[in-house]
Amino acid sequence: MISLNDCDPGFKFEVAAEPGGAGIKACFACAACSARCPVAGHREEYDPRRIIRLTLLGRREEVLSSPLIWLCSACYSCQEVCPQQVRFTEVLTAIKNLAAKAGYAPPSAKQIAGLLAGHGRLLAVTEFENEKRAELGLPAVEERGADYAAILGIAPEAAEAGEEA
Amino acid sequence: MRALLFLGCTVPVRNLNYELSARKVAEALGVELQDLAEFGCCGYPLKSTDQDKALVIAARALAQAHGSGLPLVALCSACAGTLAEAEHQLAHHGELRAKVNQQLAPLGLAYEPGVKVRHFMRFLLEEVGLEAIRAKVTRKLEGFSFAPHYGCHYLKPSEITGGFDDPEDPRSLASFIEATGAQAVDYASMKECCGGGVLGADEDLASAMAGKKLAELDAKGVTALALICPFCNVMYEGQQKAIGKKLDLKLKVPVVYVTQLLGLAMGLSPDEVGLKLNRAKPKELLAAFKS
Amino acid sequence: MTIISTPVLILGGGVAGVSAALELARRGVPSVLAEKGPRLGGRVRDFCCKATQACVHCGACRLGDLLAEAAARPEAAFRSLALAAEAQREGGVWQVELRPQPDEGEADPLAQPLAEKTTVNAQAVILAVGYEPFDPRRKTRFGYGRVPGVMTALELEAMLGQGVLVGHDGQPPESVAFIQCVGSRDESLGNLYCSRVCCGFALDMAGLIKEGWPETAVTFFHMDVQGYGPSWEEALPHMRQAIDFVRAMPGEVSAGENGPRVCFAGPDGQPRSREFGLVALSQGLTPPASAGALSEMFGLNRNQDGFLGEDAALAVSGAQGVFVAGTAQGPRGIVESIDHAALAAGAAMESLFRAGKEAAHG
Amino acid sequence: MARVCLIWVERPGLEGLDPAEVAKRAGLSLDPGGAIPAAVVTAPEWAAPPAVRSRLAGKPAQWLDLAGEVGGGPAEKRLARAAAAVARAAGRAALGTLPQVYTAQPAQTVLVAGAGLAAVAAARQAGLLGHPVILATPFGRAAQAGADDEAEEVSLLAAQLPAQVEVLAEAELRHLSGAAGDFTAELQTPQGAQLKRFGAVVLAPAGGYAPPELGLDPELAKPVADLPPEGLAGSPDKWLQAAVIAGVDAPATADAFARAVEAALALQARDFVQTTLLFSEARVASEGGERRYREARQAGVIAARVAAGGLEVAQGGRLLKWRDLLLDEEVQLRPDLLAVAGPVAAALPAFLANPVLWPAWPQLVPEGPRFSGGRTARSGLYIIGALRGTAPGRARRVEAAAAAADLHDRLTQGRATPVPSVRNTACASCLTCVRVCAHGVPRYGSDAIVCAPAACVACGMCAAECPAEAIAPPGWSNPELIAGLEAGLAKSAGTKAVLFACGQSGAQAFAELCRQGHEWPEGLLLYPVPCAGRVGMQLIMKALSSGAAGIMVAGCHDGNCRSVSGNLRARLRAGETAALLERLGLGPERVEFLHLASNQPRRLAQAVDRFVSTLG
Repeated sequence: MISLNDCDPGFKFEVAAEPGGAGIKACFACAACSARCPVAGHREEYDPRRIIRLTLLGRREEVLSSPLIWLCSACYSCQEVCPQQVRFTEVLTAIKNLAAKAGYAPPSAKQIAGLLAGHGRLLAVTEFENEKRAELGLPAVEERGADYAAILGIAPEAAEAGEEA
Repeated sequence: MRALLFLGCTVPVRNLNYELSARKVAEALGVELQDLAEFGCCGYPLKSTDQDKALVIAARALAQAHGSGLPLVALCSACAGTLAEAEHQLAHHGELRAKVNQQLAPLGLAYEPGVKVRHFMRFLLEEVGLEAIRAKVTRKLEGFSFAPHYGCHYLKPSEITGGFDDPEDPRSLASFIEATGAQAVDYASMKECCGGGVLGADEDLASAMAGKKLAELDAKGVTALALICPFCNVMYEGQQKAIGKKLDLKLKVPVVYVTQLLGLAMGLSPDEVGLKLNRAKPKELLAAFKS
Repeated sequence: MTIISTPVLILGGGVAGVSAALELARRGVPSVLAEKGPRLGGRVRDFCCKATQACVHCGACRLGDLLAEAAARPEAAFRSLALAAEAQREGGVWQVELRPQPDEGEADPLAQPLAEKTTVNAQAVILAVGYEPFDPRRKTRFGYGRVPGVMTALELEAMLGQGVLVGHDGQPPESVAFIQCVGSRDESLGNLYCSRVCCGFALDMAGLIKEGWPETAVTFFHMDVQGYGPSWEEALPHMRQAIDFVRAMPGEVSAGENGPRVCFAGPDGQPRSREFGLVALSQGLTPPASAGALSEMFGLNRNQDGFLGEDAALAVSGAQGVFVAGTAQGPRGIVESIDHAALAAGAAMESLFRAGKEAAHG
Repeated sequence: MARVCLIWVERPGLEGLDPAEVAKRAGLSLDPGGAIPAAVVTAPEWAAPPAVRSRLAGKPAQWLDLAGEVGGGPAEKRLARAAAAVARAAGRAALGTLPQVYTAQPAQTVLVAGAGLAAVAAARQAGLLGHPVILATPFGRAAQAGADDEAEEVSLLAAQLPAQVEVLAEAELRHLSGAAGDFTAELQTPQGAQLKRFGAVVLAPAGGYAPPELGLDPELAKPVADLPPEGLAGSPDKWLQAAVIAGVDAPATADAFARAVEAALALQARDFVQTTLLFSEARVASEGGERRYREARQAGVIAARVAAGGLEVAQGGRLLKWRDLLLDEEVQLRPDLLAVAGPVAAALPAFLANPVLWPAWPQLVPEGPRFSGGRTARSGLYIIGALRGTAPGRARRVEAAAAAADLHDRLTQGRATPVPSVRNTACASCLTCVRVCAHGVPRYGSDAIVCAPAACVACGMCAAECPAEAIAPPGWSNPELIAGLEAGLAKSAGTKAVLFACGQSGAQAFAELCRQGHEWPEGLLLYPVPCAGRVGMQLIMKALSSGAAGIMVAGCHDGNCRSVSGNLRARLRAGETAALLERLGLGPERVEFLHLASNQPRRLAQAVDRFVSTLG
């Protein structure tokens, strides 16, 4: 039983205020997104329309704490078929950002900032890689972690620590 | 014709065959690829937790690219998509631009609109053209059949990609394949997502998603699955064995990059297009080009 | 170059145009109607009767009455193969240049083909140029033109009008699906309006199918069933028993082994797919192809949906003596279009009356 | 009997037919020119040259759309068909014609009883068309409107009423009888009651909204037009919860839904108010409806779809429960504000509720495609606006404009409105005609049947049903029809069959097939009738006794008869005749009724072919 009186009417506005979140309120529940969602095809409990609905009703905690929101593969299928231009892939990014702020991001997502701050990339480039590249006549690749650490506001040492964690 | 090459995270480390073949094909087609030296991550991986920072990261690359005055091309669909989207957003929203530039200032960078970002394949399609490519084909890949995998960010969101190919009825990769003289296979799961995006969050789910296409193509029997994105490659090539195990299937779907096919057709040797580095080996192709 | 003078010039010879001519005749006002094609009757000519046990009030049969009355009314003159190419207003009179169109040899006994370039001097003009069916190719995902067995609702109508029903394999289909709102209620296309008639149109056709081919299963993919008159509300519960109402917009129609495969979300939100022998796309009504040209020619605004006539009261106020009748103004059914022409005719008559009074006082 | 000549007017479809040969076969002489006693013309009156029309003025002339009757096939066959059709028409022309006798001139004054946009617009249009108009409004002035109209728009229109419109303030229509050209209305005003004669009557009573019956406490639940004061708002800690109900038991009308959406938007616009819009179908089929629905969602309105009948109302609406169809979960809401949208409605005038004097609503205001634009079955009576459930705004203007033109046409085009002739010597005053006429044409005067002068549509149902052959629209009496039938059948060859075809459906479909060159079975005699309802048992029996092996009656589909029940009556009579034939051992399959629309020529062709082939 959901009591609308206990829901958070501001939640949908909060999501809409995030970059990419503006379309959420336009949804008229036609279900085209759910029809095309490849994740829904493999995960019974995953349904884009359901996430939108819960958001619109103002089930803030339920949505932000749900592990389901991290299952989106960002394939943009829902976004392409939506007749109301909800742009659900982007909406869900907005929701995930809010969830991350609220501390709900899964571990794999949390590591990324550390990796970027450390290497400027997801995969480290060592001499080994550059040797291999050189064998094939490819130019060497440099790591630019410092730039990323500066943008992310993470000190390089903290980045290393994060990576190890 | 010149373009600035953005390699991203995965290609220069894990997909050297892709990089190699793309560079060779560009050369053969008279496209001079200049490397964006300071490149790193495009920002995409950070989007789900902090898209503001992701945008700054993308803006960094765009700011670095701007000075060259060259169009920016990426081999990775996610990079191309992320950078194109960032360019689109920043070019259209002054306020956002100001905010981002504030954060770029300490790096001595400033974003300015005007970088045309495209996936490498789209660049070939639009700037070189199929006619010119066909004209360079010296060795027709007749008798081979390839299943194109368009992936997601190469085509979508079409608002950003501008609809150069219809995401619902994509033709561009098939037309590349056909240009080599090979057969482009139409198959039911062609538009399916590889699942790479959720590999970190839920490996079973990612495997199930990629497995669908692999299972269909395994049953169908094609020379190879033809890709244009290193992320998709992680799933279809890198994870193929693991997926087979998980789904209890004996999957044997060879995987190639479309650029490798173009290279072979243009007379490059299997080594020149890095065919040796393919792990899910296109055996028929290797056999044919042995000599 | 011929010059004709008439109080009212009507552009378009579909039900709205012919009705406007008749409505003017009923008011004793002569008019000239110019139809660009060879025949009167417009799109309604291709519509079939959808009565099963009883009349379903589609109004398609009214065309017969209208044309019969039109023939008998000396006040209305009908010109076919006449395209309005230019217009200018001078001294309160519209000078509209009509150009003859190539004759394809389908002459209408009621209309006289335009022989040469003709200038019509008219005090008022009624635009009744109809609508353009949405081109479903713009919704690639529904497979029109690519997937065998996918057709437009209008194509299905034409087929049913011939008493035929064949699906993807040339055989009577075991199942038929209707997909509603193709091109309507769609912000991504900029068509942010309901086309109003398609629910009734599709379900009437579904009724015809159930009557003629009772074994055929019919599925109706929709978002909201729109109203269609009081008896419609009474009929809906019965339709819900005979027809499978699925409240979901399909995500895609692709070629399946046994006909077009429709993928859609079930009530649980899970994607599923089903194959049908035939899929009919209920394409929406879009503004007439000539809307842009006409709005420029006659200095007439278009409403936010692109149809002719911005102000809701336009048919009365009639800026510059130009009025709009029927679907050119917005989506509406056959009977609604016929009646809407009465409003345009009444307003045109009023403008003549006003002009007459002003002339008398001036 | 007058000698009948054939006047040949060449028309598309008559090519290759030799007029002399047709005349000869039909037993007529070809037009010798000059004065003639009676004629059959091979074209409808409007298509004949003016010279022919003026020559025949006042003469018994049968205008025959021969091209719509012959069809295709070999020349010999077409000749035979043409001859039979001409003979049929000649049979009637030979009887001569009665001069039209008008018992009364149609009254020209129009009564518009009502208020608001529809009433004012109708009065204005009728006035502009030159009719004296009395606008009888229940209010003190014409500009006043019901709750469902836009007051400003009504004022604007009321200010432009032409001089011919007389406004009768605080007036009530107490009683109404009659039909087009001859209505009698009793109007009650502060000055007293007055009885007046009108040519046409437009009913457009002021409307309001009918809230749905949901057991809501009127203290809490207000109509959508009556929202709480602007200042009412919630706070960041305590949002106010508002609910707007738009058709949850049965789907709302597009108009009611649009108004509900407007109300939801208005409520949502206030600070810290969360509005939930409850509905079973989003009825966006109104101009701008979809746009506003989207606007409301964008503003933050929660769109809650409730299965029809699925809203549980407790405590007079202070607790609402329903199942969210998307989540498949129970949802409940305790609204602080509750607004309800209902369809527009107006009170039925008391006189219409009298079942002795007026037919029941569905018979008076049939919901068919022929009764739009304010038309009712009763000729000259128009019901528009809220009483008909018409949405406010443009739709009402449409009705007003259509009604005004129709009444003008009816009251002024004498040629289009024949007055039935009544043979008082034969009339038994049994009132059958009064009962069967859907248009209200005949009524019982002080000692005889009298007919309203502008009301008849010549459906002929009175003639078909009159047991004394005392009444018929001009040209459609039994002797005339039978003369044609006999003459036509006499000239038909082979197995003879008669197709009685309704002018609204069967005859149009037949003509269309002829234009397509359809080849009709030999021996089929088409008999166009104004309405299938004209075909009574007597006519069918007469056709059989005159040599026809089978009779088919092609009338409109159920619910599409211009005279409401002519088709049903015809089907009933055909059925009765068939039953009688069965009892006589003659085979019931000889008589058949076919439901048809004018645009179903193929259906007609197939039915006729099948029918004729079974006659052997």
